Amino acid sequence: MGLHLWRGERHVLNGLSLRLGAGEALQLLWPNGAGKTSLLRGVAGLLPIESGTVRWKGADTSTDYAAYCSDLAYLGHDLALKGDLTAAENLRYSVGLRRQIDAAAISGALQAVGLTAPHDELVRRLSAGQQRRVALARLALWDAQLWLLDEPAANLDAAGQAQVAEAIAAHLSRGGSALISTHQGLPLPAAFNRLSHSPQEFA
Amino acid sequence: MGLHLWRGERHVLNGLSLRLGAGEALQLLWPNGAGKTSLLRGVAGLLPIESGTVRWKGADTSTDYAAYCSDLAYLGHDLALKGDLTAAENLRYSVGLRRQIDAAAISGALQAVGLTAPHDELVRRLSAGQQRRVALARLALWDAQLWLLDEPAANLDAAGQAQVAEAIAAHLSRGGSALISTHQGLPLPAAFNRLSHSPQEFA
Amino acid sequence: MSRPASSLRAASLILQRDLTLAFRRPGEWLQPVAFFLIVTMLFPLALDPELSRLRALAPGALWVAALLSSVLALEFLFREDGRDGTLEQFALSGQSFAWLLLAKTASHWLLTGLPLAIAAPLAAVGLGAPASAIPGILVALLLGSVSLSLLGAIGAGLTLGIRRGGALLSLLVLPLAIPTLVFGARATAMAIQGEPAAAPLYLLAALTVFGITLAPLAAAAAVRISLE
Amino acid sequence: MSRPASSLRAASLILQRDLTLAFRRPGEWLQPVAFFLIVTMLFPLALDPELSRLRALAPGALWVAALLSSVLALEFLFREDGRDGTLEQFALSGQSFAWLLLAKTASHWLLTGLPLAIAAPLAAVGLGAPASAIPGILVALLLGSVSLSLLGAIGAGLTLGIRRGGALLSLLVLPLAIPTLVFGARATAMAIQGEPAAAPLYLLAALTVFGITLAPLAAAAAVRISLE
Amino acid sequence: MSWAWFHRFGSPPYFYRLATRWVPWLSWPAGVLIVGGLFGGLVIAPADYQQSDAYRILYVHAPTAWLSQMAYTLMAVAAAVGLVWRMKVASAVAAAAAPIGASFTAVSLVTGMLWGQPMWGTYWAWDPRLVFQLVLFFFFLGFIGLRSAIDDVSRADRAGAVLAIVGIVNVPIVHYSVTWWNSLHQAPSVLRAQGPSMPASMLVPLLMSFLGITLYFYAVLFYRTRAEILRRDRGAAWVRELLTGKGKTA
Ligand code: HEM
Ligand SMILES: Nc1ncnc2c1ncn2[C@@H]1O[C@H](COP(=O)(O)OP(=O)(O)OP(=O)(O)O)[C@@H](O)[C@H]1O
Ligand SMILES: Nc1ncnc2c1ncn2[C@@H]1O[C@H](COP(=O)(O)OP(=O)(O)OP(=O)(O)O)[C@@H](O)[C@H]1O
Ligand SMILES: [Mg+2]
Ligand SMILES: [Mg+2]
Repeated sequence: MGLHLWRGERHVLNGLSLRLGAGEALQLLWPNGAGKTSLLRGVAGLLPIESGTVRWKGADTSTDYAAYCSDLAYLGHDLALKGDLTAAENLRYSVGLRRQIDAAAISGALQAVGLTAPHDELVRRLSAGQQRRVALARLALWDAQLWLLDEPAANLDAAGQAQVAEAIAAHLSRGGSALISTHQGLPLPAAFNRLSHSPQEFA
Repeated sequence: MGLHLWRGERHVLNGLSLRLGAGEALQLLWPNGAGKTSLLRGVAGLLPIESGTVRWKGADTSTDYAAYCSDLAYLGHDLALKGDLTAAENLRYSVGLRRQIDAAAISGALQAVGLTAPHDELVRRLSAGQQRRVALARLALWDAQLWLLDEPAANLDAAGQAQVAEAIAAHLSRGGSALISTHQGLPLPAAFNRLSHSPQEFA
Repeated sequence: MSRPASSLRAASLILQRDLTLAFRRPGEWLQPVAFFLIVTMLFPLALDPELSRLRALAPGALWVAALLSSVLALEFLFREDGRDGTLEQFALSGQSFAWLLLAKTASHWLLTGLPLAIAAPLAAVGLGAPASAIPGILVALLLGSVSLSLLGAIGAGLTLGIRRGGALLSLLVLPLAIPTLVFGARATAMAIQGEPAAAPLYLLAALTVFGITLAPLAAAAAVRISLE
Repeated sequence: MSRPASSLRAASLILQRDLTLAFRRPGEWLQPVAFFLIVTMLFPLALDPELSRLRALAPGALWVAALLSSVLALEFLFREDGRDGTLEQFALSGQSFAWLLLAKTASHWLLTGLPLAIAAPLAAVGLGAPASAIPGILVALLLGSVSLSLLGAIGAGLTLGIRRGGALLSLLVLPLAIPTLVFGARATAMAIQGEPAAAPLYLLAALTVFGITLAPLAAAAAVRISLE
Repeated sequence: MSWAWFHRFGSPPYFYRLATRWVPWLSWPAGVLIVGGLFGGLVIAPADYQQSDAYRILYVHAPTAWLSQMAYTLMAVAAAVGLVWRMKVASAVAAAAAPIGASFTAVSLVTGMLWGQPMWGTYWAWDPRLVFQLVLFFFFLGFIGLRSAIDDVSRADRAGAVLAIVGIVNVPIVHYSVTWWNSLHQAPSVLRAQGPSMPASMLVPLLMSFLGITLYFYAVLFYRTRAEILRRDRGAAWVRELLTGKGKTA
């Protein structure tokens, strides 16, 4: 059937059709302006889809959107971190909206992503790369099955990029799926990793 | 002597000392939070330097700052493009502040960076990568000797990154210098290319 | 595997978060109050001295100032959470979006409307109102500011993604706020003249209830559209 | 190799650019005017009906509304150029920064102050001023809006990098603007009563000249600090 | 009962052709009725015993005032249909209706003010009916301003729809304001439960001019909607066919 999506007067996604299995990651290495961001936001339900349906576990996601959301984790260009809260507080408030969480789990997750700055430093004072790490910790804590990541490794140094890849690999090994837009291509375990270089592949 | 620079309560650049020759590029591959952005802004005179001096052509830049500025081109995270102007208009107004320029030069520069979108499309409607190309065209038009580039290849696809590298190489071959912060490392002609992996190298 | 958060818990987290943020930057929520006080002060300055001693001017000055400073503060209701992606995450949290936005509106009111309602009697006394009018003025402004926050949430949602949305926001909200202004000013005038102000206060309360039931839904629709 | 641009050329490019941008989005510069008209409308609504027929209220209502809508519009003087990096490039252009900011302030006045001055006589007539008062009101508002834009540029520069700068901006600018408000309102009142309003108009003009000479320097210093 | 008609209306080419066909059929009667109504009102009808000839502005004031409210209602309903059923034509109708409604509101305000000067001795008073009619004007302006501030057409449609729906509460307020508050403005003398209280020589021209202005409203609405649909669908195959195939229509 295919997914159609417009941005303004531009027909950005033109009858695209793709599926993602459990434990599988699909990396979109499409060129600039090809519609990666639009696709991810469309799948998340943040952009209205002109025609076609997004299905999750066999059901149309628009029928029980709340249930779909609780399986979903979206990380966009904007990290949704508050500069005036510490990393730990940020996680407490934002993860808390979705599930019950305790302080130990939070500081565990922050350690896991290798945030070297003290956890009670205000996020505003962290550099771009450190902030991405905090967002990564949140992603893990959300405990969702489908990850939608828009350029998760942007602004990250080599160590940071490896950490992102590691986090995603761990997620896949727990049976999760991930749809990732990226320009570099992340080093994921080959068995679960699909690469796409242009939207035409799914037409 | 060394350059010292503070951000808030953090001593970000601690007695750094570096020099850059004509036709030379220095790529800073420092990790996140090491102070690349701070260094570039300090050198441009946008951040006050605690102690130490920035010298250009032998003279302290703070004595004749306007003259230094006309030799300088800074491209930061923010592209200084107006979404409601077309690419050509953007260049006309922003380059025009520094030097006299005609329409032919502008459209030549836009072609040179491979902007495929029509030149009278509003910049707002261009994707992140296309906007960077417009900024790159401006950089070339400014016709400055010292380029300070903060992550010039962020958000660019492979073709775009090659174009950035090409533009810088052309600039170097005309005898220009460039100080570049980057995470990937740009493929520049080896003879003029210096890489730095940490600020300690200049302590 | 993990237990989902209840909607009450979610709302209380939002309130906690906003209050913590406000506590870290006390300057921010003091600003609308300061604006309110300055604007009430501008009136006597801009008027003939004899006229400015008229008590009858006090309700008008108070309410116009209150309305303007609420509208000014509104710009910040969703702006920052929109810009940094927090609202997106609210929309994807699986909780009712309208409910989360109601919680945000509540915290916004606590930080801007409530201080305004507390400062208003002071300003009124400064403009010559008798001390006996204080309770009436306080109640009028409490009710009025709640309904302004709620109405304003719709406008703030609609203008969220828009450059220079501030002026458009006032253009959209001020006409909506006219009934609140009229009834609020009338109640205040009656309180100052020592008459019982129950009738306009009931009307204000009705507006507020109406706002609580409908505004969050409209605001949620508006914000969702702005997020696209 | 390349010929540098003169400072006149630079200023005219900035004016051209801002007018082009405004022309592409006419809604934006119409908003402060609409805000002004709505606010003048609010006063009579919030007052006792008999009182609202008082002509004597017109100068106060007009000037408070004009002051508030200028302050509201000020937020956009540097905000966008600051956010997208344009001001950084201005600072690095080799031109005098104060001069470029004066050009920006001029284009801002053309787009917000001038329409306001033109709309004010209309609003005044709506508030019951006689047609003979129109020239006086127009001149008072022309002078007043120039000086408000200039004073405002300092405040806008200081609050540039600040989250929720809008309310803080009004706190900084409103006290500075009190002389303009007082003289402007006096000139308007005299024009409405048919008296010659030269004295307050001279004072307004003096304020404006003072502003033109000093404000750009202060604004440039403020913006530079905010850019760090 | 099938929904086929609904979907048919929702198809831009169908609506375009329909509108093209209807515009002349609306325009001619509109012209005739307006001319007839004004002739009847300005020449034939007797002068009012109280207001002499000033009342004749009624033949413009009342129809535009009524229509301004109808226009708002139509705009809000169309926008809501566009929002709920994703019907693009309905959104186009709403977008096309807003400027017309705003102009009618402006005309009713201006004629009211002109009438107010001889009747009440002032152009403007802060009276509920007048104020809420002005608020209606601001809602039109807000709708237009909000739409023009958003460049994505479909987002603008939906944001505008939310505003239009919220603003609909204002319409009954305008109508009933004279009954709810004691107002300067006179109470309804035509649109009231007991039937009109006016001599036929005044009423007939009034109804004629009302009907004529209504038809005029729809003619302009169809005309503008046509243009709006073309603008929105300019990339679509049927528009290209229209422009190349039968060049005259465009
Ligand atoms: C700016 C001033 C005025 C405004 C904004 C205004 C507004 C309106 C509106 C909105 C209506 C439609 C009412 C409805 O749908 O029920 C209306 C109708 C009418 N107006 Fe005015 N009006 C103004 C001044 C006047 C004046 C001065 C007169 C004459 C004394 C007048 C006489 C009428 C009459 C006779 C009708 C038809 C009433 C009916 O049968 O419903 N209006 N006006
Ligand atoms: N708000 C918008 N209005 C109109 N067109 C848009 C808008 N945003 C994006 N587009 C267009 O939609 C297309 C897809 O954009 P999108 O942001 O999805 O690309 P992308 O693959 O994420 O690109 P990038 O790698 O540069 O981030 C682009 O051609 C762009 O010009
Ligand atoms: N506004 C600020 N106030 C206080 N400290 C800051 C501020 N901005 C940055 N810092 C700190 O200064 C240090 C250097 O920051 P800078 O942005 O220069 O790093 P960077 O090398 O550009 O990093 P990245 O690769 O993440 O962009 C970081 O440790 C950061 O925490
Ligand atoms: Mg993208
Ligand atoms: Mg950096």
